[in-house]
Amino acid sequence: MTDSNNDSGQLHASKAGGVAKSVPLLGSATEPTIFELSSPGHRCWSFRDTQLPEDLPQTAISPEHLRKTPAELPEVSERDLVGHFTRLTHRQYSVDLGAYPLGSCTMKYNPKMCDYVANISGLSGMHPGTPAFLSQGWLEIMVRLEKLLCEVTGMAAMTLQPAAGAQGELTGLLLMRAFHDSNGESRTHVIIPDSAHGTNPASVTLGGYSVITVPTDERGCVNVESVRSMIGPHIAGIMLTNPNTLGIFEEEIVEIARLVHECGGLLYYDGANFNAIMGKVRPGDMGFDIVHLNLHKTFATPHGGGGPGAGPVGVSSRLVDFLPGPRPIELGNGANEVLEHSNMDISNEPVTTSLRFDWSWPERSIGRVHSWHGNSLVLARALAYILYNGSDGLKHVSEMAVLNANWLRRRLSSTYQVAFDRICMHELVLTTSQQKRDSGVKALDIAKRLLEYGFHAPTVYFPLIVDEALMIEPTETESLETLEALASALEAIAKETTQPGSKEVFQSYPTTTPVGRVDEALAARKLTPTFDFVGE
Amino acid sequence: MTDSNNDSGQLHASKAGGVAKSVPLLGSATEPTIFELSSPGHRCWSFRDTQLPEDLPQTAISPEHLRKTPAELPEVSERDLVGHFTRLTHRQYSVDLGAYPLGSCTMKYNPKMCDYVANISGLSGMHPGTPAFLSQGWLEIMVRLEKLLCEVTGMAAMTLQPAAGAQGELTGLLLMRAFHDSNGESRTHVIIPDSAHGTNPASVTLGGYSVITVPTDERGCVNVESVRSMIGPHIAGIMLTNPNTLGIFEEEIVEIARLVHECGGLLYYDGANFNAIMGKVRPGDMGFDIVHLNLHKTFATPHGGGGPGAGPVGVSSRLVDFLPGPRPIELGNGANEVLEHSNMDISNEPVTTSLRFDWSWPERSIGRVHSWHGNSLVLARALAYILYNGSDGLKHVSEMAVLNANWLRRRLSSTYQVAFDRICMHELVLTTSQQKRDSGVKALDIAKRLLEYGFHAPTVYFPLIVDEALMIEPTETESLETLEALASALEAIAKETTQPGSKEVFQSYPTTTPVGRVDEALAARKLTPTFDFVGE
Amino acid sequence: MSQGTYAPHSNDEIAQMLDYIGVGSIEDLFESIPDSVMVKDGLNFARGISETDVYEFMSQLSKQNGSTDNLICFAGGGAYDHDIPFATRSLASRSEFVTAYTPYQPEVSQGVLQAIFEFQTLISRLVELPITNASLYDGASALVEAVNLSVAQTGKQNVLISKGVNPYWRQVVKTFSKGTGHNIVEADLIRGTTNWSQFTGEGAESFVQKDNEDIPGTVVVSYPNYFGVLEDIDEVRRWSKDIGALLVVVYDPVAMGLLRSPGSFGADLAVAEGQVFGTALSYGGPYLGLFSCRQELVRRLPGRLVGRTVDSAGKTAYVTTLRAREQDIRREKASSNVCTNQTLMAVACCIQMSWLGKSGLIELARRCAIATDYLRQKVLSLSGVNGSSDLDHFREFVIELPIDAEAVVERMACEGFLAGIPLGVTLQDESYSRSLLVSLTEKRTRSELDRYVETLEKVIS
Amino acid sequence: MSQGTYAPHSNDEIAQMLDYIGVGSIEDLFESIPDSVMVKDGLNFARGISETDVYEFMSQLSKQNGSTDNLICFAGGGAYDHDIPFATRSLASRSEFVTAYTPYQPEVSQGVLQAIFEFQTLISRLVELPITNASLYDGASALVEAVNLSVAQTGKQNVLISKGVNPYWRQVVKTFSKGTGHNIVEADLIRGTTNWSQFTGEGAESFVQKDNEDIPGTVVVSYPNYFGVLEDIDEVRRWSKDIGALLVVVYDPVAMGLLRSPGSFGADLAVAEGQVFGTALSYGGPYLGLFSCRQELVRRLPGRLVGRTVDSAGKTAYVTTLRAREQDIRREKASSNVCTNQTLMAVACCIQMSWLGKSGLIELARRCAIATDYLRQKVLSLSGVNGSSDLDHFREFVIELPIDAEAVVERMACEGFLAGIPLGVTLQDESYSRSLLVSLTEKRTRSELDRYVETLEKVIS
Ligand SMILES: Cc1ncc(COP(=O)(O)O)c(C=O)c1O
Ligand SMILES: Cc1ncc(COP(=O)(O)O)c(C=O)c1O
Repeated sequence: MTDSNNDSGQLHASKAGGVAKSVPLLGSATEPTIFELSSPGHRCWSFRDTQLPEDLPQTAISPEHLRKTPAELPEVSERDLVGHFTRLTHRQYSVDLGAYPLGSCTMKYNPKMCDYVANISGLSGMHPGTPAFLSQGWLEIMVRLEKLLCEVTGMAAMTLQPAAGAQGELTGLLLMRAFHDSNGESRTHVIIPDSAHGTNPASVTLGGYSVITVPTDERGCVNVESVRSMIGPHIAGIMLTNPNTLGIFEEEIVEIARLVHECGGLLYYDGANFNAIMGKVRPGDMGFDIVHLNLHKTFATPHGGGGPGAGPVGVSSRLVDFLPGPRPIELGNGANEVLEHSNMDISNEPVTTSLRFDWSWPERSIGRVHSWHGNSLVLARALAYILYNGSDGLKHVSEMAVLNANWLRRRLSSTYQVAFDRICMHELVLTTSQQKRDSGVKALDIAKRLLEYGFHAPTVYFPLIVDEALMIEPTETESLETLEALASALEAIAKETTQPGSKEVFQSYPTTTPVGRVDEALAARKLTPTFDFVGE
Repeated sequence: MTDSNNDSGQLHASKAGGVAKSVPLLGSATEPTIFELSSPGHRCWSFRDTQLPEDLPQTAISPEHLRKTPAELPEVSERDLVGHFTRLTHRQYSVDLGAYPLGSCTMKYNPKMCDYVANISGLSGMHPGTPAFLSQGWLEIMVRLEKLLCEVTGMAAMTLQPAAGAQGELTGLLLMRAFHDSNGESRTHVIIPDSAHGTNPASVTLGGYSVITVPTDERGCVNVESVRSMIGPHIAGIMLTNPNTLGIFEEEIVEIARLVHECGGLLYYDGANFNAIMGKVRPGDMGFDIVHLNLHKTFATPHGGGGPGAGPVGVSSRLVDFLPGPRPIELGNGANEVLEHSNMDISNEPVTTSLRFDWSWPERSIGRVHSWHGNSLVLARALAYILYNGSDGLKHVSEMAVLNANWLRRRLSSTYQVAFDRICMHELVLTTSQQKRDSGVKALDIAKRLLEYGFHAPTVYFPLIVDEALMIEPTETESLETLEALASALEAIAKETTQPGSKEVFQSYPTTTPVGRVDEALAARKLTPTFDFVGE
Repeated sequence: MSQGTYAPHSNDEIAQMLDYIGVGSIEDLFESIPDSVMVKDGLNFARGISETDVYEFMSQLSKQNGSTDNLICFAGGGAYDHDIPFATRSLASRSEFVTAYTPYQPEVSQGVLQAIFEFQTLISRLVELPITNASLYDGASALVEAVNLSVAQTGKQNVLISKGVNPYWRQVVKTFSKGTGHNIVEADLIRGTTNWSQFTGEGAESFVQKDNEDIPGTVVVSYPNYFGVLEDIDEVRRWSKDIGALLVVVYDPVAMGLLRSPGSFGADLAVAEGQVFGTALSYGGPYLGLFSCRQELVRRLPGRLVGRTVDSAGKTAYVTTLRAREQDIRREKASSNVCTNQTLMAVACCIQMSWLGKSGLIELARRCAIATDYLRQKVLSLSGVNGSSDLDHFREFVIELPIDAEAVVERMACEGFLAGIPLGVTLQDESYSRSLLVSLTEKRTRSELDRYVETLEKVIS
Repeated sequence: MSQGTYAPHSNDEIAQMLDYIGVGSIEDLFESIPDSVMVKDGLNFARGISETDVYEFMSQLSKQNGSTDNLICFAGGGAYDHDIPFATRSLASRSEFVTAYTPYQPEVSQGVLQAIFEFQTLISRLVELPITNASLYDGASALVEAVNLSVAQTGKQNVLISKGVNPYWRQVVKTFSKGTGHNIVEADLIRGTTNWSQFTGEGAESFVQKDNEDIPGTVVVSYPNYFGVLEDIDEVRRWSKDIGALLVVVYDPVAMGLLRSPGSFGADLAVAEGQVFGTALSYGGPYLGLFSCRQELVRRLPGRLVGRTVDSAGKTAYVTTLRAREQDIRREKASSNVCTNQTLMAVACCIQMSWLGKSGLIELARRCAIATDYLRQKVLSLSGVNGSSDLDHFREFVIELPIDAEAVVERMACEGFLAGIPLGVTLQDESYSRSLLVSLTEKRTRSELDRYVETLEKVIS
């Protein structure tokens, strides 16, 4: 037999684009990077025949501007490109493969219909600089969405510009600042519960405020007495998530609102948990002045491996003038026209120069917060999702989300300790500190083991105030049958932790995944953020 | 800890739609069937609001026609539907995941562009009964494709109706029959090489002819002397695949054609191996009278897990009148107009009643062979593929397909025995009979082992005349790097067969796949062709 | 190729490979082709263009078509404008389904195999017959295979087919019978239903004499028939059983949400066009031939069959089975020559039927029936339009127009409707030149139906 | 919901679950909400409709838009009409990429993690800076983060920005500076290039006095600038280094196929809008903020960073790293509040850049430049149209029209062109009311360019 490596013209096997060894279907080797698949002279590209000159005239660009060494992009054939990225998708868990009960993330099933909406060429093929008279369809989408979101939240108006929740938060805080400024006040502090998501304090800082942390009481709610003791003329406002990150509704919200408003502060609503309360209660009615929504959570934009999202910010009437500009508006008298009319009431006229919708700048706008108009295609998805569900459907969504969480809470409460064991909203927080005490098995280990049972893990170690937290959000799209399977898995795992030696065994999990437990410490210590740069 | 199965309201875990345990990413449990995921009252469907009456009038359909018990289709939510079928895709190998060197199947990379072409709504949304004046675009696609395929094959005309290769074969044989009938001859036999694909003899029978088998000579070609001895007035024709299923070009084709024609027979060309010879040699020029092409092989329609395909049949001028009808034709003088003009020469006029293309029935047509006009979207894909490659590109495709096969042949010839070791065309046939003799490891075992190396297996045990055949067709879209990896894998496997006990070890392969070696005997013995019907 | 092909090779690699093979040039690899027949000056058409240009070109061509983008579709006759939900489209287009081959290696093909197994189950439940194959090319080819199987089983060459069966399918059956030698006899219609009495009635003794060798071994009937009419299948089953013939029922899969199944009539074989479940109109293909039969016939089943089994560890697995029937093994003695089929459409059908589910299928059929009833009442009330009013219909019906049906279709097209199928064309029968076959699906709204009627009134007056 | 939601529960199941939980009704689950604020009569908008109806509605709305379906696009200004090849579309829309969350569990998220790692590498190679994060929202937010980082690093609140930077991005920087308190100073242009001399020249002593606390710690320049002009970045780097400022270069990723990279100029930070690689115009979003920097700045990097590491068996694996910077750990002390980013666009960008490859990127840039040169020569030769002819441009340029640019855009739209960006609008500056920014991509053909010129001539005369 010939030794193949001594044979002529051989190349390194890792370069082979057609080997599917890394696909879990066939085992799980390492998938080479696209750079390792590169081979000189291979290519995918073809460009249309423009009939323009072949060469760039010497005069067009002076030599001193020309790049000396071309960027070393990989050279692969289309076949190898497709193979590589398809294989990567087989190394990736996703909602479409199974349950993804990450608390605080609302990983619900996202309708395929919305993907098709986002692909309508008359939407996706629109340059954002197109004048209003040629963008009436897009403006109508935005105006309709704004009105619907205002109705759902109980706010007076909304900006659709922020690209995600965190950007919404910061936009909201700048609105808060603008409001106080306009009253000639310079308030300095914003109250945040200790259970808050990390983006809240970070946004407060970027908004130029200092954070005051209010503790959570024994019922899992903001301690109202603490709030009472904190308020004063230096308080710009309070930021609350309601239901909060423990999955518990802030029962004292009316009193809190009273207190904060009394001292001249504003209430900010972090809408990341909005999936729990649609059609049941509205932030505006609770007294919130500023609200952001995460369309990529509640309004079913798939999370895309980390984004994109959209974080519209709604405000009460006294803040409308400060909203970012430009804002899409409906011209003419009927301000609520698009909302009142049936969904099907659209003009079928061809593109015309007559304006029904236009852009306008709020009088005292804080300015622009996005390169263009926001994450428009995410907005279109959200509108489609709301139209499909309707007012009744959105309420049903929240009811089922809450039902699912409570079923799981009841079921798991005999196996794990529920951090605050009372009726919860759309998510629940367990603590595995008992397990840790008894066996040394940590929340993280339990999460890793759950992967082997066929589920994505819940959120771990958040909220920070719960020791060994497992934060579970089933969402409304998981069936009772799936909850049952998830609960059984968690119960089986709890039992496993009681076996002798479980600590070590659990640290070896997961083993059935494409890679085993990942060395995060090494990643930071020997930073290797690109294929070229090998940290030491 | 509660025993979860004693808890109230529990359902069987296999019903859970959100568990991804069956996905190789997390291990490889059994994926429940969609029927097991069904739960009463779950559903996906929503239908548009038609504003029509809610109820079907009693008078509309008499009670005796009404179904008594509804068909038990599964009841699942859209989330569970998507989960299930997405998980199934993770249990499926495909070209997009890696090399698929199945001999005789031409599993090349299929451009995504063609998927998008097939999705153009003006093509996919066309009712096939639309009159010609409203189908000018489709007719033009068909006429253009026919002309291009005629040019590539050297034939006078082509029917695009046959839905696959086998249907093309039978259509071709009926054309053969119609031709002889029209000459008042009733010939009875068709010659087929012993290396032929199974569809050839089956089609001959269905065409009402008897098969005469001609043996392959020591060079891997049809034995011309045998052909000479077989011909006579009873011979309707000969069916050849060229290059044949051994991957070898029938060098004596000119002589064979002379012989068959001399006795009044016709030559049929099985174009399944057409990928080897585009732009190099044309069946028409070799003397073939009837040719079928497998568009799903050479012209890059993805194979869809087993279909669809398209098997257009081209004929020489003396057979044109017998073609199936109706045929798309170009009206007016310039019969070759669409071919001669540049590709971009299309009228941009709106739909009009002026006809440039129409349907016509050949004078002595054998009749219709398809419900409508053939697998139209496959035809559109093929046209797109040909336009992209162009005349020069198609030739390059064949050259690279042949280059790849010969590289593999050269490389593997020192490890395995090549059935006929001479320059091959687009595929090569190995025999592992040596390995079997030495170790008891069979071709099938080697194929299974190759799966674990990250490749789909080659075709095994075909052609039938080669003992322990491994038939490898790399296609032009695999890179040298991939060939290298494939060859290395096959070499490593050959080495493994020499280990003691290899026979048993190999019988246990594959183990890294979602299921292990499948019990085919049991499947036949205890036939279970549906979820409901359990054979004994 | 002025732009490129999908072959990856760089020039250096080509040179290196030729060298390794031991030949001097690419041409050397083609040496075995006789010089006399080699292509000399290249193929005579344009060089390659970019993907963008190709797509643009095909889009331009598509704009020469009257598709559902611009015509509201009332045409049927075997192909129907049903909605394809986004979930179905999205799942059926996943590249593992699209770019897999026939599942020859079951260990890495469980995805397609299980989907086909589920497809077989769904269709068997639909028709109430235990065996369903993995698909055939289209409705017509399914019918051809049913006839072939039946003739092989009964040994009787005579095949009696109702003219209520789709005329194109009957043409296809006749085309292929030229090879097999089957004798196809067609039974005429009277007022929309098959006139079997020409064969079974008084003056047609042959059918009651069981030993007459002209007795057909196969009877084919359509339910609903091509004209949307629901014939009396019980009756056909009765006498066809008497003469020892196998009964082939052509059915509409959508109708199965409301109407009796072939199995419930005692059919031996049931065939259909499966396009209605998840496949686009596609100008006629690729479609999906559905084929089901009684268990006794399984050894003659055409095409592939997936069965459930276990793997070496006893885990559930799926595999193609009873392969000994097939052409690759049985060769000239095979019951059929089918190899490539329409698996991807079968997968789409499986997804679509699961999307519909038990209640959705019923609702779908109801909606087709309601729309049909609504339109039929309205259209038949137009002066000058006639049609049978006493027959049961499902989803389609024929109207007799005061003028040529083709002309009506042309004029209606200008108003944005594909008005139906002019029967003079499909039946190739002048006497039908004023007959139009009108079809309905769940997609048609009341306002579309009302506008259809208004427009028709205008067009024929 | 008259039709349904995506929640699967049957009524029976709901009852069973409530029972199990131990409550009497759904309402009981919402008891903790004070009655006084509960929604009483339901939300005030329509009930649900079917998927088909929703899609139809959205399609109808889309037809009120002038998209690339009906207007040939010459608009740019930060968003460009590049082709997105089918392979990129197909791969980037695979549901595992689309429906995954942020890769919190690396063991089952290697697909996204590796794609981001490759993305980071590609962008770093493009700009010649070693660190690239996993994406930010858009070009503007990337610039904001660069400014924030730079100010935090230098401790200097003054930020000097060229007015050659996209005006919308500058607006966004100013908006967010209201929270951070950064002092944004803008440098005017003279004839298309930044007039730095107002700060660095003779009359602006402050800049040479290194101890002056007004010295900006951050200088931002765009290459090419908003007007398509290639400014002298070497010069900016020279004096900005002298004053100890960090240099932020805003670049056009496509230009990197032809032009010098930020890294080659010695930039500390480089930011861009990544839409040009694989993301549709999308009416402005979701887009892709590209952010790169020198290694020394990595501990202040905003957003996520993926690093390579190994798993427990030593196998290569990828994971998000240096997480201690991020808001979820560092909270109010975090360098940035970014959480959700634009990963899916980063994946698309990764695929698209791999599709282009080394030679394709160069070719793409060349084609943009050739088209720009061709059109610019032609347009500037029209009588009444003016523009600078002595500056180097890449892919866009400004023309001065004899009439209002907005009016020209309106008229050109009637002829099927989106003629460009009227600068009076984007710069909110009357003096630019007759200026039009015209942009080119590889998609524009000669015949489109020729027709553009003809039409413009007609429209302005
Ligand atoms: C409670 C809460 N607030 C804010 C956010 C931030 O939203 P985004 O990730 O869209 O910036 C999140 C997201 O995880 C969240 O869970
Ligand atoms: C040599 C040969 N002939 C004919 C066929 C039949 O073609 P089809 O499968 O399209 O019916 C095949 C397909 O595998 C083949 O390889």
